[in-house]
Amino acid sequence: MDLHEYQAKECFRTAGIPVPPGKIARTPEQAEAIAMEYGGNVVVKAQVHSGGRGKAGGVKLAVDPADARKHAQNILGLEIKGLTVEKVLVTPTEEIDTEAYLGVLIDRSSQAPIFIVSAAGGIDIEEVAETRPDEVRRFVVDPRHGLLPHQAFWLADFLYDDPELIKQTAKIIGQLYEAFTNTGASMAEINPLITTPEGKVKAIDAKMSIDENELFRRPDIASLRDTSAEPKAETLAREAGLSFVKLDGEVGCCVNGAGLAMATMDLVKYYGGEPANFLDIGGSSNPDKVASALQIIASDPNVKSILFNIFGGITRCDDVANGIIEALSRIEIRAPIVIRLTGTNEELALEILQNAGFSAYASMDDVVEEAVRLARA
Amino acid sequence: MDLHEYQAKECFRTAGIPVPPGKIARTPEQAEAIAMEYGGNVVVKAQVHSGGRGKAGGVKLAVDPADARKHAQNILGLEIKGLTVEKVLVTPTEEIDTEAYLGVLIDRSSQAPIFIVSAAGGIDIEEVAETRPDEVRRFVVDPRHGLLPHQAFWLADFLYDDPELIKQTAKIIGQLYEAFTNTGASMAEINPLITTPEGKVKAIDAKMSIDENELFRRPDIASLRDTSAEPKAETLAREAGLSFVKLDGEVGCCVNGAGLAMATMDLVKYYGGEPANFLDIGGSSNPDKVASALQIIASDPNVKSILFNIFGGITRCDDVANGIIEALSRIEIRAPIVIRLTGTNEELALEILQNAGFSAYASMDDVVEEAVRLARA
Amino acid sequence: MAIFSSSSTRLVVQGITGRDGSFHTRETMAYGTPVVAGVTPGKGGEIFIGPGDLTTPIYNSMDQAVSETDANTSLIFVPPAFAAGAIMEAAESGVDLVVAITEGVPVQDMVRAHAFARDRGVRVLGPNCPGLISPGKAKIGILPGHIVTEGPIGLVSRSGTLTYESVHQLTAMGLGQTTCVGIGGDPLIGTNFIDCLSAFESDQETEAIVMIGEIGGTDEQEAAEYISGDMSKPVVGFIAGQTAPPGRRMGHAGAIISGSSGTAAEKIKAFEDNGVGVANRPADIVGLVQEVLS
Amino acid sequence: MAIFSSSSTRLVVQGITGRDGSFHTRETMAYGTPVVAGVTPGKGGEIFIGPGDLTTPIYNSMDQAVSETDANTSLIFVPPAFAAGAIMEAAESGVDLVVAITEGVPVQDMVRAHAFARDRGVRVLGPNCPGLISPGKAKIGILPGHIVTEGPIGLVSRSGTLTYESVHQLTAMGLGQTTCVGIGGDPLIGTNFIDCLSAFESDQETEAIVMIGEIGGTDEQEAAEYISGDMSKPVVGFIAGQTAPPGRRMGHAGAIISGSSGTAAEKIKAFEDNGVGVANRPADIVGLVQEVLS
Repeated sequence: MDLHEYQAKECFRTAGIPVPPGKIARTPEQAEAIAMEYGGNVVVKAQVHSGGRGKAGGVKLAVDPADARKHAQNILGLEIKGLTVEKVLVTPTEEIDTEAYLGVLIDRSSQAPIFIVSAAGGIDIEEVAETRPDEVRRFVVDPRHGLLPHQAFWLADFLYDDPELIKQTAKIIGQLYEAFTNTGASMAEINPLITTPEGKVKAIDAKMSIDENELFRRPDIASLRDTSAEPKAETLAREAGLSFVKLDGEVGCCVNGAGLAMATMDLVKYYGGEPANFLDIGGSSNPDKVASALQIIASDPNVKSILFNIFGGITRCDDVANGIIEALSRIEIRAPIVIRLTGTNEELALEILQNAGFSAYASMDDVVEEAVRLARA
Repeated sequence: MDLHEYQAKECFRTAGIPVPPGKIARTPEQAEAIAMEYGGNVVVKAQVHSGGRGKAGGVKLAVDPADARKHAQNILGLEIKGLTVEKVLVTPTEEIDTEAYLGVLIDRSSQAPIFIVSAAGGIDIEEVAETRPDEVRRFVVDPRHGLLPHQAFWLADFLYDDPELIKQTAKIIGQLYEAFTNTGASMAEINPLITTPEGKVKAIDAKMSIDENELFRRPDIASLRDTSAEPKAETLAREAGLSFVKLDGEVGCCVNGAGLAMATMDLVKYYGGEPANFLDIGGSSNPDKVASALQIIASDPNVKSILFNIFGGITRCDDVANGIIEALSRIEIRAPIVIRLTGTNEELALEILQNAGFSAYASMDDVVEEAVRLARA
Repeated sequence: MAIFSSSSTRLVVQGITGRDGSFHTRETMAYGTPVVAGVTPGKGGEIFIGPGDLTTPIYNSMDQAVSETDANTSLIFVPPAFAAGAIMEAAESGVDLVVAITEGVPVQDMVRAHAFARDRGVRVLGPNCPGLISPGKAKIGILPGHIVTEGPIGLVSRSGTLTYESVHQLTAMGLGQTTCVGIGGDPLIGTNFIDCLSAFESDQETEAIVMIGEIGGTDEQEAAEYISGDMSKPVVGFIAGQTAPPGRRMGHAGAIISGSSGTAAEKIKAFEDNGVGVANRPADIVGLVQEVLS
Repeated sequence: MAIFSSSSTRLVVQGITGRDGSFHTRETMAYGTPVVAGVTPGKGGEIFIGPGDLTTPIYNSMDQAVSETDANTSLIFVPPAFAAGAIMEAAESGVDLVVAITEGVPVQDMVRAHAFARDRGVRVLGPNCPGLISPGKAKIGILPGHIVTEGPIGLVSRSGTLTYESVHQLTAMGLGQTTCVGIGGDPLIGTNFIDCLSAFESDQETEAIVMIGEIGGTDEQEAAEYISGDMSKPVVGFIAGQTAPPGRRMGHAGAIISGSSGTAAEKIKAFEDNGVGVANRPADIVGLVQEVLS
């Protein structure tokens, strides 16, 4: 779960990291009032789960409160990579001497937290890593010993020469690690970490992703989820316990298992169609879940056909078939539905489906090909 | 630094360990009032840094407040292994089903915390370990991973069969480890850990030793030191930055270095004397420190002679000689003083001492023999 | 022969009395794998009733279970909050292999659990994996016994249902399996592709291997290099997620393209660059296998 | 020859600008041991002025110091609060030996630091130790250079001044030393008696060993068994603290009799039971050494 900049900054503040003050505005008037409070020179920043805010016009410097109001007016409601800006962060402008990058995330290959630091901050770190690898230092934390003070110092020492800046930064690195572990984050990033002409080190942007699997035991962090910042269908899917990702195609997919769901999407493409979504209903044959899935897929106006691809391993296919039939009896679906069910009790399932008037297929290729044909028809 | 039972119980409470209530009385009247508050059935327990309180009559059950008063009267002022009882803990009597032992300390050979548990509690664990080793389980904590929940469970499972008691005890084991690490303890012990007829697990006695080296960064714990519970000379020595242990002999010893100080005491014994103390003045030739050392030794009425044994390695012997002379010019010492100084600038030092009228020896054996002779004279 | 399991597998199930745990324990017992113990704290002394007249004793801890029954493999069904703890308990109990089925284990918990298991040299499979099955020999996990059959193919996959799909097709064409291993869909997994490939390479009965990857991470790329550098047996690959958008988690916590890294295209290219045949769709896997076997 | 040090020792001093650090660094340089670097965070770039015209560069971190100067041994004088951290920094920097002089390091800090150093296979001597000196070759620590002389005796001790006392007597009787090692008086020390005994056993120039123990712990008992089981060279022992009362810390944090364990009597008995000669008093050490050498 991604946090907004202002939420991540609050986590950083709790850990002691120096972060400039800031307040959230939902209207231009609020932005103006906040700018007034901060003396006029402020930055107005779109709060949206997407990179490239700056390029999209989502970050603007204001010289006075009226200017802040004007910028907020432009940014609120702006669409950035498909997401509408509902909130802006208004924060005093900082004088900047240097910009660095400081991040920590869970590294898959070392199975441990890894720090990434670079004196080339304020820009895309992946790009820096590719074009100027010498300017990036990586450090894997041994999870058995945690981040040790000298390791934080070594990393800080890679960024600056001034002992005073190194000292402040080593402390911030320790605090960032603390924020990372205390929130169950999978990623925490300060970009840029700035130095000011007065010799202070500060975090003026903040990004954090929290591991979804942590949220059950961290209600305070779970409550930070901003459902207004994601497609409505995804909110509904999560509430129904479904894995769902909205896409732009016309073939709705309802599959059990994440791997099979991805392979089904790929096969839609293989047969010349475009998948409308990723959806994993899990191992369940629960009609409520099937009904929610169907409703979510059908509510997408782009969807022209819907396919089920179910491989009954542990789950019995006849149970799933009954679940589908019952779900369809509850809700009305405009788009044609084609179903493939195979595995345990397959024959029984196909009989149930055919009796209910549905096309029923035994092969994944057949059902996908038919779904694409129907969508293109 | 040893904590009193009531202080250790406070640390345990902070960590969440179930500990019965209790209050400190310094007078029989206070003990009576506290007993009243707890309904009459209480235990009155001497708060003194010494084992074997029970055998020495320092722990008594009272059936009513008057009884508590009477017991407090007897216990307050009692001498237990040379220490006078100044305070008693008054705590409600608990009904006891079983008594177990639960302790954790720093293990020298594994260089890690080690848990020791036994279902045979309420008695000396060393004795249990010797006579019934099968009833004792040891578990070394891997400091890199900390104490893990299943390890606490395994230990608890060694103590009890009842799942409910195991669950409570596993939690207490985790909390004891937390109290141990959070206070920088070198030892934390619950003996006995009891079970009640209602199926509750509680700590009814508590012992903790805090690593002296931790105290500089834990002022809250350092403030728990009870100087009334130790010989006055030791308080003075600590304040003067000296390592000092009072003994019962008649030869006062003033030595630089702990190993040499012990060897000097042993040599006193070898020549037929008894050392009056262990005292390490460290590498310093600071006259203030030497003066404090002399004053502390001389204040012991048993002391019949005082010996200095100084090996100047890094320290220059002439510096030390000057320090001794200056210290002696400030305070008056009744007992005869003999001095051995060797090492760096030895000749210079011997000259300084002889000029000041002191016997000066180059050999450790000679000075000790003479000090013993003087003490026996 | 088979990998990570054999007829001497002696299974202990952690969380045997839970809904999933009890169901799959019965399936496992029915398949003929000896389940010598179950563990549920607080239920020690009870008896688990399996299919037919099979039963298995329940213990309070892995410590007891292993010392009483000489179990050598653990299968974990405990809830996410306690799963990492259960893996560490298993790793310390003396078993050689820990198979963690539980989905949704916090990733920072797994950082600790993997470090602990590594320190003890204990193999972990998963978490969030379907486990493994060696047809006719041992079933450790939730892969259904009736879709597999004995034969010369080793199969390793990050996905459960995609494994069913592929095994189903292999079995239908008469291509039986030595062992099918689901390594799991989480970002931090114990046993990885290379571990399995290397085991299959050493397994005398395995003649060819099917490897099913997906988007996220670089395990498939490293496996491709390993195949070309260290393996003599043929491998057929498949990668799911060609149409997955970047930055979105596709069900599995590990199935996510980070920035421009971990894409299906990248992985397919790694296979091709290292001479590994890649199936365009699941249905092509069988054909490629037949090709490499002939 | 010598143990744990040689003419190729390249020393870095952590805490070189402190009061004790700077004093002993000068002594060390004057003895001829190459001090190739100093470390004091925040003072990187400055130059440490040694005796004569000797100087050494100061770095901000051990990382830099070791990579710039190829130092292979670290000597630590930083204050107790930071000493464990300095040991871990040294252990990670690539040096082979870390000698920690600092007294008063919290024992729970040392639990962590020793675990960290063990994981990296780095030898730690101390903390709270005087270090070591190999007469004519290397001085790493605070043992005074003028009381030692070259010769065939290896000496290992838990105590500083008692080492002086013994070395002084050995030197006076013409018995020079290969290496004198002070392993330190703390309860948790890195290099212990057995490590030193085993190194002396392998050292070609060492002909006999003096081992000076004291009350507390069981290191001397284990060493006694090691001597009788694994050593060919003669060892003379001495134990301080025969008159120490139980339960009281005798200066050294490690010199404490716990219950009935760690007494001098116990240790002397262990020596005698294993055929190791024990001196009754320091003055008897030389005689016993002369005896075993003849």
